[in-house]
Amino acid sequence: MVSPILLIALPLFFAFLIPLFKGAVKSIILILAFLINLTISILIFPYAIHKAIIVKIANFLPPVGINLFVGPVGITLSILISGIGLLGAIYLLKMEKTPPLNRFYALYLLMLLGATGMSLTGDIFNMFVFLEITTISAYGLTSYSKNEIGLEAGMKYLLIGSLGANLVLVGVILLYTTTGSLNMADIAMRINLVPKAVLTFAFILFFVGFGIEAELFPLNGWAPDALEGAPHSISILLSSVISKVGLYAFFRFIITVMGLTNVKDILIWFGIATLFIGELAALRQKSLKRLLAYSSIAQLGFIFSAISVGTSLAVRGALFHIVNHALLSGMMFLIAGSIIKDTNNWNIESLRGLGSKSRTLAFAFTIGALGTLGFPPLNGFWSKFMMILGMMKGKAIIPVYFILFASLIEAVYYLRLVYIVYFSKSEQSINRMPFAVAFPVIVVLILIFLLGFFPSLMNGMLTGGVKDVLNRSWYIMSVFGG
Amino acid sequence: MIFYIGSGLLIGIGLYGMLYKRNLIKIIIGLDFIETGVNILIISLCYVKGGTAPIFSLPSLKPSQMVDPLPQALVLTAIVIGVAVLAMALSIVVRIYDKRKTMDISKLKRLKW
Amino acid sequence: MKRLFAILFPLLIIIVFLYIMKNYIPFCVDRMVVAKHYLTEGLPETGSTNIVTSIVVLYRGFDTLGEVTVLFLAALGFGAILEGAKKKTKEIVASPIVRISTRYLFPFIIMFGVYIFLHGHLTPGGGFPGGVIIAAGILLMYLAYKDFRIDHTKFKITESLAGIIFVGIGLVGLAIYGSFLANFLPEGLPRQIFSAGIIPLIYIAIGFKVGSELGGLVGEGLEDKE
Amino acid sequence: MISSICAPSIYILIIVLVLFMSVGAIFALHLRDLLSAVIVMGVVDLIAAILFLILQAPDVAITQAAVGAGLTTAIFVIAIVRSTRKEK
Repeated sequence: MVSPILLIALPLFFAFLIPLFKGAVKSIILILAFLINLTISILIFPYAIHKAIIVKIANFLPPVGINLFVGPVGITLSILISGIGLLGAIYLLKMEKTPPLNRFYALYLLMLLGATGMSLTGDIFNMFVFLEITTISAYGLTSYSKNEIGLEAGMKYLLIGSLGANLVLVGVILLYTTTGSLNMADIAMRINLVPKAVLTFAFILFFVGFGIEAELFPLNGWAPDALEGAPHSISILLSSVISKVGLYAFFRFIITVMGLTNVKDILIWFGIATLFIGELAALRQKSLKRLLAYSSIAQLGFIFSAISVGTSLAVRGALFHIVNHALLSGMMFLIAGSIIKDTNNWNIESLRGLGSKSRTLAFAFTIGALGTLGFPPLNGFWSKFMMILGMMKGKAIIPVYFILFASLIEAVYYLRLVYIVYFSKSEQSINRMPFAVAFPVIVVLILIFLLGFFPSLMNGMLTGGVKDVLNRSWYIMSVFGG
Repeated sequence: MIFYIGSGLLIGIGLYGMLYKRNLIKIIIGLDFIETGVNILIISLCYVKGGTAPIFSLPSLKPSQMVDPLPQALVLTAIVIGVAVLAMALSIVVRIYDKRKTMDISKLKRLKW
Repeated sequence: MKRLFAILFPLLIIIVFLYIMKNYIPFCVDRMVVAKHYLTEGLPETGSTNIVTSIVVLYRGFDTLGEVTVLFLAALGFGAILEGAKKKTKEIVASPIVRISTRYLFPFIIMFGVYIFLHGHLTPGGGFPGGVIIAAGILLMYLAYKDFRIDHTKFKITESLAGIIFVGIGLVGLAIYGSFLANFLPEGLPRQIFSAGIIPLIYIAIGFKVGSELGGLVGEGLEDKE
Repeated sequence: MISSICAPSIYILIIVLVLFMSVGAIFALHLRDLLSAVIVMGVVDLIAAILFLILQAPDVAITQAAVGAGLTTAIFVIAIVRSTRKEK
């Protein structure tokens, strides 16, 4: 079996190499890096979903050295990151023209490297370092298009994000001084040593710090701007992958490391608020990318409240929805990006006449909208169904009503978009669909239908993933029990 | 305790700067103060009464007399990360000034808060 | 109103924070658990006199790799965002005193930087401050001589090579001991320059990387562009 | 090397340094001239380096002096040279 450390070491190696090259070589290196990562992740996947792989670094055992925890959720996120990264890279090779491109590619690779690191690490300070790698490259990439909207969005993201990262650092150091360790499993074992007041304070710090990354309601002011202002290829990744990794880090800290179960009721309502306000804001939007951004935030709120409920069925659905939403929202942003590029119109009116001009794109857009809404038999249906059922089992009935009502709002604006796609005429011409758009869209469509018709494909990963998220003693045993 | 107060003051002043000031450079100066304050906090947490620096420069030094070395290693990382964030922020500020000829956030649509 | 909020809100946070620190995490108390291991075993296990260095490079070397990456990112992003920005208009004119003293100081500054990162495992300091001191020397040259230019291509190559060497050392450890960044060289005698296994190698790589990276960053910031 | 931070003379020094640091920080935020503000910020970071030295962290002190105080100030100055010195 290959060592999972290569998932982080090799992209780093390639990222150091990319700035040296001009021309086609740098694109080949970028694609190669993602292909290698995808292959390694898939090779490791069957082992990791049954028994977490602990990788020690620098030959020191966990509490002394840093270790990687390659569990079911971590490896799934890693596959998602490298897969969507690969599709995004194919898209951006053709679509992104602003110089200096070699720096752009290196930043792109490093952002996804940071996300992989966040999902695999087993050490709280290391998590902070990878969080900074991810976010600093995201700030740079968001403002990369160097127009007003991108620069201002990048600045806003930077100010809020780095404030949050500092709060995370204070939280990390509070946990370190009270437990004397930085290893997640070690802290989880000794969390009883932490005084209640310090634990509450650290919880607030982590809530704010990671809540910013996970786009939680009062803290997500940066997200619509950043998703709108970033280059199209970056919006895809910010919405589909980076936010999921933030969510993962949040629950890794709250559930596994700090073992907080009594804050569940508060967290559910934060999730519901994120969902509801996201949907309401999306209803009013005229800008296509902004609408998709709010819709993506709302879905994150849904996932958030489902994990907060904490029944195994709800978590199962949430993990499934993480995969589904990564595919769906990535595809929607990709289509939106290519349409905006063709029509040079940021408004939702740019969708007019898409149905008659490009059937594939129109079909893919419809599938994306219906999948996000949760129409059977698309993949979104199964995950949403599981989440709602799980929440009802967890005695969270009132939130379920809110969710159903929010889905109604969601249906209104998504069906309006589909209506615009098929039933309104326009004179704008859409160019022939280039390979860079067609290939990712078709791959994602195949995956969506595959997961929609055969949701049982995910069973192994979901069963392992529920254990990974909810079972603290399993986590501790995996790290220390040999 | 005086170190806690010092770091708390620095963090508070930095927060005040980030919340109240309108000039982008001033806001980033506030961010720098927060980072420095957090670093002072971390280092003061690792101090042990009567401890020496964790360097065995003389064979006579005993491990039991030393301060906690781990937070010092963390702060080394945190300082460098802080500089990286500031460099990124300032490059964006220069570009914003290029485009808009202003660094006042109340004149920038998306940065208003 | 806004100002009142901006004063009261941080004040509230500080008071809560100080209250918690005062009551639950008192100052001057030995709270080490894992850190005890570094202090007692650090010297025999790694051969580094400076325990902070042994933690930075070996025990938590992965963090340092991340730290190097963050700085690399910052240099990349700084250049990428500034590319195509307008020319700067102001000129800095240095006095003859600055120019002449810089000419003689420059080699010593570079030498001092190299000294700092070579002795990282023996004395305070290490790759990062050493590299920054080298970059400071380059900054001084820029300030003193208006038409001083560095060769950006060579700096970039140095930077990338140093980064690749760091990852490469880690991969050699993976190949020999099956663990990334493992120390594959002998620890040697304490308080000697040739000791502490891979620590000096990694610090040399970091020193070169940081120096060339930040030198390039300063150059990109100060040079006039079209 | 400073032996103990509990000795009265050192304690007074620390109080003076913390006071200077806080006043300097407020001062830096209120100066109209951005270049002066940045220089004062560099001084505050340098005082932090002295505090690190008092707390027996020479490694951190060197890094803070070189990276935190020196390099940060240099990057700020570059940004100000390329934009404007005035706050308004």
